[in-house]
Amino acid sequence: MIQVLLFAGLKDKVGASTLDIQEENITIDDLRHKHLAAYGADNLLDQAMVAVNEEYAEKNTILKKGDVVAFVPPVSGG
Amino acid sequence: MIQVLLFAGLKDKVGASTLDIQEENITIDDLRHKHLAAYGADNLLDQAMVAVNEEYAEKNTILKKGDVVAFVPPVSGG
Amino acid sequence: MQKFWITADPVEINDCIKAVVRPEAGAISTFIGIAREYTKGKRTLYLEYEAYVPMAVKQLERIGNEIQLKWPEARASIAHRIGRLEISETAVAIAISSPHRDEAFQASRYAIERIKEIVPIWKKEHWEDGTKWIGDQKEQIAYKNEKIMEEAEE
Amino acid sequence: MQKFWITADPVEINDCIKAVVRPEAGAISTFIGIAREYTKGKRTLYLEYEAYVPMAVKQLERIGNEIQLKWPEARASIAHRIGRLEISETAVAIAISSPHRDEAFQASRYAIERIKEIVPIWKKEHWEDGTKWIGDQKEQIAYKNEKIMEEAEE
Repeated sequence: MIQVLLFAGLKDKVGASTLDIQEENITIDDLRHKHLAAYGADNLLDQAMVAVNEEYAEKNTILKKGDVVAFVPPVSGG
Repeated sequence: MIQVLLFAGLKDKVGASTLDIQEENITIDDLRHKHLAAYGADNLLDQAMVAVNEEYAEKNTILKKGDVVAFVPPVSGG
Repeated sequence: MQKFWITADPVEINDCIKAVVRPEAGAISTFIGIAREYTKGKRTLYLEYEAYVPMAVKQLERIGNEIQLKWPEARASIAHRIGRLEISETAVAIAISSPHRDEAFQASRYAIERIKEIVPIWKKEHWEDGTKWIGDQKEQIAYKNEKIMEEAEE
Repeated sequence: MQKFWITADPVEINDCIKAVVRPEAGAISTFIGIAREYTKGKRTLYLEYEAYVPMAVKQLERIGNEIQLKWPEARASIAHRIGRLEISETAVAIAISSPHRDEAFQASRYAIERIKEIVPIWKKEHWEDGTKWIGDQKEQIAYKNEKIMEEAEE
């Protein structure tokens, strides 16, 4: 299983802050297109950075069992 | 009478923080050479800015009765 | 002592200052971001901040490390509030100590710029007529993941 | 509320911050000068500050006015301590508020530079082997009265 974390406007659009996805050995991009396309959040996902296990990662990173992948919308702290 | 104020190293050198001088209608430069030359503080006086009644002033300013003239050594606040 | 944290409680700049004061320091530069009521004439009622907390703390620590690499004598502490903030409450507090003021000013400016680039925290404006998650403030169409990762490796 | 003052009591940055917080402000930049123990390896035991108090207050107010002319949306508050200061105690505290951070950073930097130029306050170092009034830090042989007066008229 891979856990997906969503925040801010992306969380509102998808209607959930976490999604549990039964996959492994899949790239972030592939996971996104296979499992997140249905939410109508393509623009927000395009703008998001991604992090795996709390570190920024490339979108071609291969996710392993137990990984936590976060979609990080443009930040606005400060 | 004109009151002279001295600070920091200049105060230590002259040995007083205030001097009362019986003069009026005299420039700051003239007052200095006539009344302060005896203290051996020429270098410190050269380096000092001057203020009349709490505002910076030119050294050729003419002092009037009751004026307070301050010799302001290089400042080091902050 | 804790130097980088995210909290739902009020943030006090003195906690950041205490975390960086040391005998070698002669200068402390701080930056405090507070909830502004009016932006271009539009009134904000209150703000709401959300964070990916464990990652945000790591990114704050990363900024602290970057500062120490760039200005070896500088030390940083950063706290960011989450949850609901009333007008004029502190959202972020940064304190930098260093022997002299030049590095302190540079490093505190650097810290707030980096927070706005890499720390996963989001602000939601609550106006009289609606709400909005703020983002993409620099009008970048998409984030430059590669750039951020390169910088991490420097 | 008092915005510019000289005091023999401990200086608290929050007093300066409170004096400049307002609904239009989103950024506060502060600078705190603290008594440093070691300067180039030489140990300071404590510091002593003296001021020409009424004139020093006027000069701090003047700096506040200069800031408001240069950065119309910025507001300043400055407090300076006099008397004996132990290591790490605050000598000067500056707070600048403004809608956005850029002016706040610029104005706080400006404030500390101007304090070191025009405010009649002097520092005396107390070392293990002696004391010294500090001054002429920029190694100017003589002060440039004219320059300071011209700037006042700008």
